[in-house]
Amino acid sequence: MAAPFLVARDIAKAFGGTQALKGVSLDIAPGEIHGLVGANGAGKSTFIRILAGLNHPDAGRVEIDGQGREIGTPQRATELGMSFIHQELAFVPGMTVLQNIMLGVPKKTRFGLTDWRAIARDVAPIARRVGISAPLNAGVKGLSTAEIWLINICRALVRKARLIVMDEPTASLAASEAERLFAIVRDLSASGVAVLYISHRLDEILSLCTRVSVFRDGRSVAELAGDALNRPALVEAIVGGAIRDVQRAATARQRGDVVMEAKKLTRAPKVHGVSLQLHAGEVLGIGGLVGAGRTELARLLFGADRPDSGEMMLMGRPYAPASPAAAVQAGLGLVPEERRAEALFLSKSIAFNLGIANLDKLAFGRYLPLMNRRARTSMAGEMIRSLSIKAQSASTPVGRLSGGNQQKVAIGRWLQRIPKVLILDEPTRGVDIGARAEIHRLIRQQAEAGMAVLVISSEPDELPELCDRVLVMAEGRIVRELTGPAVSRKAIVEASYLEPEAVMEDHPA
Amino acid sequence: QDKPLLGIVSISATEANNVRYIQGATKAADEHGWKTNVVDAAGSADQANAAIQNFAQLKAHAIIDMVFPYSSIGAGLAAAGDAGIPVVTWGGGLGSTVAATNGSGGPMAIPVVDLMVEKMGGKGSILALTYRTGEVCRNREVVMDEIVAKHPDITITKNEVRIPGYFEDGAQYANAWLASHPAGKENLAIWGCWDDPAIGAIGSLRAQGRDDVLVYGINGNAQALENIKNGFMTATAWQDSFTEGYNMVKMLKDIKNAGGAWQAKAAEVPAVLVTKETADAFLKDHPEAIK
Amino acid sequence: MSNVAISARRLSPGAKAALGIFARYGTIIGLLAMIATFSILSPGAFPTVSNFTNVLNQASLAMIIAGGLTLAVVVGELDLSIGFAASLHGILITGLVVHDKLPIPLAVVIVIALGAVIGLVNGFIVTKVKVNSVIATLGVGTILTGLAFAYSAGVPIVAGVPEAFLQLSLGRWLFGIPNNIVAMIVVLGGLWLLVERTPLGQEIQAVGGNAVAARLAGVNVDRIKILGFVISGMCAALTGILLASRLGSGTASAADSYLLTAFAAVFLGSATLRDGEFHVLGTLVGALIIAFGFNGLNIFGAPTFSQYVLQGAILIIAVGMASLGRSLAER
Amino acid sequence: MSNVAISARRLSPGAKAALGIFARYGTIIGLLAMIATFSILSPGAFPTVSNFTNVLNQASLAMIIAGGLTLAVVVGELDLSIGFAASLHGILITGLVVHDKLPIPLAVVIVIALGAVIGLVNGFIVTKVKVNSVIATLGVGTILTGLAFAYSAGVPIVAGVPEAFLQLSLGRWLFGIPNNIVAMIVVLGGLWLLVERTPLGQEIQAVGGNAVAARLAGVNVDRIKILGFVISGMCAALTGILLASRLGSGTASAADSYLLTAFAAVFLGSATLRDGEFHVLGTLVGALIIAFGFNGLNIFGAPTFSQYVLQGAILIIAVGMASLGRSLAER
Ligand SMILES: Nc1ncnc2c1ncn2[C@@H]1O[C@H](COP(=O)(O)OP(=O)(O)OP(=O)(O)O)[C@@H](O)[C@H]1O
Ligand SMILES: Nc1ncnc2c1ncn2[C@@H]1O[C@H](COP(=O)(O)OP(=O)(O)OP(=O)(O)O)[C@@H](O)[C@H]1O
Ligand SMILES: [Mg+2]
Ligand SMILES: [Mg+2]
Repeated sequence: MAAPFLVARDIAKAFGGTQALKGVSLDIAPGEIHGLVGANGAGKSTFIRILAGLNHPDAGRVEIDGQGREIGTPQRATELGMSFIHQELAFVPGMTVLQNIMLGVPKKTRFGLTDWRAIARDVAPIARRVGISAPLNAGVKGLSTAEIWLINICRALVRKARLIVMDEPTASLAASEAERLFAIVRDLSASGVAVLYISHRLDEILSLCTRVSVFRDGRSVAELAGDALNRPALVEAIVGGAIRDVQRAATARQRGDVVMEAKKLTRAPKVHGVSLQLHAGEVLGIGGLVGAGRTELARLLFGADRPDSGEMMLMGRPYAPASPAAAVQAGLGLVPEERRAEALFLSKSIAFNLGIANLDKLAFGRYLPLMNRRARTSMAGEMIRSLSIKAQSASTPVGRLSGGNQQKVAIGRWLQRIPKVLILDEPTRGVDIGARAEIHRLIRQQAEAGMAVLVISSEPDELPELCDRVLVMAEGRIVRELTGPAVSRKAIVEASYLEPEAVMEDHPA
Repeated sequence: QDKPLLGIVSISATEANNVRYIQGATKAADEHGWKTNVVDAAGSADQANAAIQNFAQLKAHAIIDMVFPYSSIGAGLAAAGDAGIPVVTWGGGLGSTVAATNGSGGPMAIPVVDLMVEKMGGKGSILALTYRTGEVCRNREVVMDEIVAKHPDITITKNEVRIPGYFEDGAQYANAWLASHPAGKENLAIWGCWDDPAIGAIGSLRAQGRDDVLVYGINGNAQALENIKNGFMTATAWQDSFTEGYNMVKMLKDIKNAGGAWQAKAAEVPAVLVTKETADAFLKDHPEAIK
Repeated sequence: MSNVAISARRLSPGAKAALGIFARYGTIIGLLAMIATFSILSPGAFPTVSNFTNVLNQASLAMIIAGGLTLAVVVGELDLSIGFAASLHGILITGLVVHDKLPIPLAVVIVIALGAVIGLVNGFIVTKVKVNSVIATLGVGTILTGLAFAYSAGVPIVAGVPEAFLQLSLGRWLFGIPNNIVAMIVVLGGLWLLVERTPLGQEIQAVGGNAVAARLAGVNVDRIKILGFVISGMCAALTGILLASRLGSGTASAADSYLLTAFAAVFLGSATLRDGEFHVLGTLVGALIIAFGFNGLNIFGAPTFSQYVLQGAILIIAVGMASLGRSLAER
Repeated sequence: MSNVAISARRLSPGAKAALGIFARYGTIIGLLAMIATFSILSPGAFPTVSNFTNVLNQASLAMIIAGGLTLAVVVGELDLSIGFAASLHGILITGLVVHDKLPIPLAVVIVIALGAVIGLVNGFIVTKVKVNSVIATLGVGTILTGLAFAYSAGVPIVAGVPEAFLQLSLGRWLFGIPNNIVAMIVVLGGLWLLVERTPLGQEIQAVGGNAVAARLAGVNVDRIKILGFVISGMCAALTGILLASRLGSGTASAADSYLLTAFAAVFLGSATLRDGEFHVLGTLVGALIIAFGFNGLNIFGAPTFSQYVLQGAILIIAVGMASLGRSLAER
């Protein structure tokens, strides 16, 4: 193998009392696709942030091209030939696609002014190569997460980076988009660019990577390559033992009465005439491609947006929530898609974040409107245990948790409230395999206790694992309903590509 | 063409003394058959210049500048000069192209400071609340310095108040000064270069229950007169702003008539010293002073 | 600076813990250090019960208005109308008591209710008409100045202010504690309880922390923001009332300068205990730093110009200690 | 309100487009409507070339300082020191010209360099010591007030101001355009080019749009923020110089009140064209609204109290139109 581009040795890093990294080592050769896996909170993102110059290690050394380097700032990291696509996507909302691609990149000028025309000429082929379909001068505001990923990748290519680090790139991509990403990654590798690839999806890791490092509790515990690189070995290394496989409920359970119903719900331009029924005790999945309008649908059901037309019923009564507050009052809960922006109070404690939707349970009483802080702490403690949230205590600010653990807090809020209807938008995005099984188990448990659950997921395997019934959406319409044994990865993917016009008549869901 | 316009630019159209001057000016203007237009520059010299320029645009008959020193309305004076409009000042001094002035603050301070020094028996400590940015206040401070300099046994602590914020500043400076000047050791006095900071200080005195400190103000605004009646303030010099405003506008007619032949001049209205002893008599003569 | 950073990175855990203490308690340490310094510099006059009482008494009004402002900023908005509003309230209460001869308690209730209405208007313009709070409250403040002027024609209301009204602010409570201090403790204590210890307070904090997330968690964001403005308006009214009582008159623009003082206190406070978050306790500490700084410098008798310089320096140093401690400890 | 919302949802595309125009151009429409109203109310005096030149001339200084402030807020910080700084600069330039007899161009360069240094200090305290910009710039502003006082002992520098210095501000350029207007156009034009059309401007916008993203993309966020403060400081210096020339004297606190005017202009401007983003063009529109509002009300001769009320209302309505249009169009 060629001399490594990057070598990291015995990197350690503590935040306050938490020892995020206790000593990890890793090296990457030019052109290599190097996998990095580990449970939530294992320290992957922290390691990446150190390489990116965002955090400073307490100990250890980093070599690039065999030379010891101090990466003090993100600029330095860029100069050293590294480019990063961080777990929490970063872009400037007010800017265009092209401006975002060129963020922090030296630009061509004419008479001191930015020569956007020349820049666009240079960038256009690269943008085409990574598959950006939006016009370069369009604003990024309405773009999907996937497209923003592509913008970040495009930036790395424009910079001619020698190492591109991707922290959970497929967490928010649909299967087809993920496939295109894999093609780009292989392409990059072939042209000599090294890729450090972090993911919780082991299939991806196995098909892409030639070598995989495993972190556990802040240490490197394994480096697998060649024959040693297989699924059981990875799982073993990640969790330090075998894992209970997720079991699909063998028998279709009794489903209860219709709890919620939507009739011809429309909100231009994303949702068109969606009708659905949701029963007590069932887990209903909504599949489809990213951009199919599922998030928009969830927002309509939850009162976050108002429909142009159509009706909703809840428990047999007309239901037209004027706001999420009204929806929550009526018995709904929503775990939104973007946890940091839409669900969490990052500077506040775990207990605060869990308690915010359960305030009625936390008051001493109607006539003593003070908060029972002990109750809040103990409720939070329970949730931390039952979701195995990795945190020092219930008073740790949520912003300090790893991505997956943040997701667990966002879900835990509603598991504590036990609403009649719970809508989960991408519930296991960024969650490690162990925790994912745990979250699935909890969802099913709630359903068994009578809750009606609606799950949106872009991950092909998730809905078959979890759901009793699946509706597939395409271009804002429901194009297919799959029930019982018909629910499979293949059927969902197939239906996702249906032309809505063709199926509207014969599939009145 | 409708009635001739009298433009008035005030540093603070909500300040009591300004208001009385404006009332006097308006009365005289009514008698002339002029209409008045008041602009509040809210303490900003730049706004004052803008307002004077605006009046020049309007071809006003005459413009009164209230309290902004002639030195800080250069651009306004230039615009008015170009348009041939006379500008007079109240407390802004005589200079540049200013046609007339009154309300010069300095001399008003003399009787008050004399009384203060006399009551102190020539020794003790004074807290002086000053505001040097204002021409009027600065002149009064100079007057006080001259008089007090003759009494080496008097020590002065000077503190600058801010506008806005003079009540609060007066109170806080008084608090701090009182802490290091306990009762019963020496003769104490607080002097405000106008009434309001002194009134802020009175708040502190009363909150602390200190009645050993004599307080002096200048201007004789309604609040100060009320405090004198109640025994919280020892003396103030009542500036007859209403008459000043009235007389000034009366004189403006002469200025207009004289045209280029006018000789710039100061036309002061003497101030009246008011103390607890004279308060009742004074108020009988000038019931308007407290309305 | 980057040298500091590099050396701090290799700090021992002990040093990091010490820095952590600075991060949390930096402003409080600053306050105590300042008090200690002035006590040494002016041992006779500064560290006395009566001086401390006087400083607190004087600062109470600013603390009350700053406490109200804290609620507005906690919900993520600015309220620039408070100073102007307090000036109007001062004139109004004097007018109600002197001209309209209303009983004092009734007048107080009316004025505080008006404060709530002004807050409601601010809140409505911000949440429903969706005007940025800087412009909305500046606009409302300007309008209030006009109204104050219209009510009083610019002439202070002075004559015939009853002694009982003056006693609102000048009076003393049990153990001789001045009423102002009692009012301040009641108001700030109440606000602290509300924000930190009630379910409603959780919603208030949530709206300030992340309004989008709060909305999706079922919080009625607009209502909470309006509440923040209403409380801010009510506190401004109380400050206006107490100021009029202290001055014995209702004077236009008498309270305008509280705006800047309140802002300084609130933002100073945001560096206390929690990183960059606004909270009632922090505002209290901020207001104390400003009040004792002013008083101490004055008693020491520093010349005017150096008082300004030192006041500015105190602000920066008090926050700087906390912030530097935090960023070094967390690197 | 929710009724409005629901009905808006049923609006025809044409109505939506109209609302969209309001959203983008609301403040500009407001400005034009205001100018039209005053032209009707005071047909003789208001809508004349000389009055408009006059208004622009008056507003130029506020526009320059507001333009600088725009850069500070574009990078996501507040600069409360500008008014105090401009006051100091005014005293200083007068002192340099009158007492030290420096040639005027040299004095101007020195003072503008000092403005840059003050910006540097602000930027350093905010980015490196990590003090919140409200406190940092308020602290620095207070210190500057002290320095102004120390330099002049609070007494305005008046005597002996040379005519050439007065001509800086009073003079006229080609075609009789006042120098102030020329300076304003040059400064705002330059700032607009910088922010909107240069690579550096991209970084400036990125830092303001999402500082975290900019940092991750390798933009030196601290340097850009410092740059914003430096430009803000330099514009404050220029305003201070022109003000001293206009007043014909160096006076402590003469420019303090620009702070509020500049803020109003900048925040008004943020509702222009782009939703809630700060930009140079918007600030220009905001400053024009304020200047024409003041002038029009003056010329119309509205009573003092109603001038306040109307000024406040103009602020709210100008932004309110844009904001309501936007939220209805986007529902
Ligand atoms: N700023 C911080 N302050 C305190 N603790 C932190 C901070 N950042 C990370 N941590 C802690 O460091 C540990 C490692 O977190 P990291 O984000 O690196 O995990 P990860 O492997 O990326 O997890 P995930 O798969 O969930 O993204 C976690 O326990 C986390 O709580
Ligand atoms: N109200 C909104 N404001 C901003 N962005 C939104 C909003 N609603 C949806 N989006 C974003 O627009 C993109 C497309 O959303 P849409 O609801 O159409 O697709 P989806 O089927 O929910 O896709 P996904 O698989 O990402 O959930 C998503 O990235 C989503 O985050
Ligand atoms: Mg991570
Ligand atoms: Mg979605």
